[in-house]
Amino acid sequence: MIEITDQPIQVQSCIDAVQSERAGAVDVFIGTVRNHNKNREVVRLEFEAFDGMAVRKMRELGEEASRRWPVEKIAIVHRKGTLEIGDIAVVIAVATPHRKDAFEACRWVIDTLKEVVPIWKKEIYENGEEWLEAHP
Amino acid sequence: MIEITDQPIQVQSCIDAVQSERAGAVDVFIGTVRNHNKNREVVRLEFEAFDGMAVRKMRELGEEASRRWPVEKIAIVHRKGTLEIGDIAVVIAVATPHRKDAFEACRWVIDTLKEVVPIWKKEIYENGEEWLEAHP
Amino acid sequence: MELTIHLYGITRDIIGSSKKSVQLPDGARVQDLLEQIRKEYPSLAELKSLLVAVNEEYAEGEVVLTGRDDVALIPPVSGG
Amino acid sequence: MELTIHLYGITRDIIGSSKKSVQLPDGARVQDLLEQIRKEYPSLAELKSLLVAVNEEYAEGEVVLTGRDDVALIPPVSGG
Repeated sequence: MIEITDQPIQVQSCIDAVQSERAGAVDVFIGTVRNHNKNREVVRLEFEAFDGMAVRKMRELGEEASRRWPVEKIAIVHRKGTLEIGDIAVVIAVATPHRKDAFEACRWVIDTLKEVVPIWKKEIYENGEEWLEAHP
Repeated sequence: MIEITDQPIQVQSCIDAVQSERAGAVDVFIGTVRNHNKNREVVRLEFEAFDGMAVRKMRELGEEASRRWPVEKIAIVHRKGTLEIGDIAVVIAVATPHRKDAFEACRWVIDTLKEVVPIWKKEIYENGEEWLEAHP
Repeated sequence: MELTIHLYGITRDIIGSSKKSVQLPDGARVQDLLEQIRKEYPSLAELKSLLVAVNEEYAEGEVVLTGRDDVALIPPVSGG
Repeated sequence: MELTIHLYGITRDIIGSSKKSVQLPDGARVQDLLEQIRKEYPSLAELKSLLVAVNEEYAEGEVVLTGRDDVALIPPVSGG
């Protein structure tokens, strides 16, 4: 399950998607919209994606994770559009036989997703807005 | 949310319990019953708990995790009784402002839970059964 | 004094009951309890470890027991 | 040749549109495209990085472009 969606992400669907009788461990990472960042109060977020390439890159992440760790199943779902405080921006669920691999693979996927997947986040403040990471 | 239960664990309830506007990351560990262990086919599991002490120890784990990492909220729920293949044995959900802490705290809690919380797992095979970890 | 020991997991299987009454001299310590019960059930020695919980907390061997204590044997745990 | 460049995030804001037509000599490479577009929009130089995707894959500066390529500017990503 590799998706970009403009609808609210259902965590349970991601977990269901990685259900496997051979897995003893599932690690799920949920990235949510915080009400502050670097001491500025955040009103909402806007995510924009280069859909085709983003899904392609997310699929590559899933494949690479499965090469590095004994992954039974993996789900990577990213939201786009306008998100309010508390909304879920991304969910990654990784099922493996043993827990160490689930933790490591899940963390690698979210770390790498943030580096390579063409998705952009704009923070909206009371008075202003900013594309994150854009400037040095 | 710190609980021992003889009912199926609802992952969504654990996630809801750690919802926080100040958290940008939730890491959720789900331990499930695998269909095999050490090359033996597992038919089902039975978990037994020293309920009072187990909940007490789980609460201590939550408190210690919150001292070591900037935990906003934490949920630790363990099932007891008879579990079939695929059933959820334990869920740990940790909400923190940033993802590194969520991963580290969640992993520390499950690792430590397995060492100190008085819960015992018996694997049932086609022909036989065994209390895990009992013998050297 | 008479203590009721609570038993779980494999120690319940070995001893054949979820509770057991033990007679101990007044002032007996955790290690005295362990010694006495191991003598009665030698296969407890085959366990990877055997701890004692007093009032829902792990107790060292030197802890002195009283008749009001809630005491349990804790074989190797395997939750999660 | 004429290329249509797709724009996202802050580069869309800087250039003021989600698509832009660019005239390039035949045989032009990714680095030629970058050079030309940076000349026209100097504030692109303020970005932490600016990559080019050709047919949905990151492309090095030496990659030669053709009129059929799907080309996009990729400013610093910030998903997750």
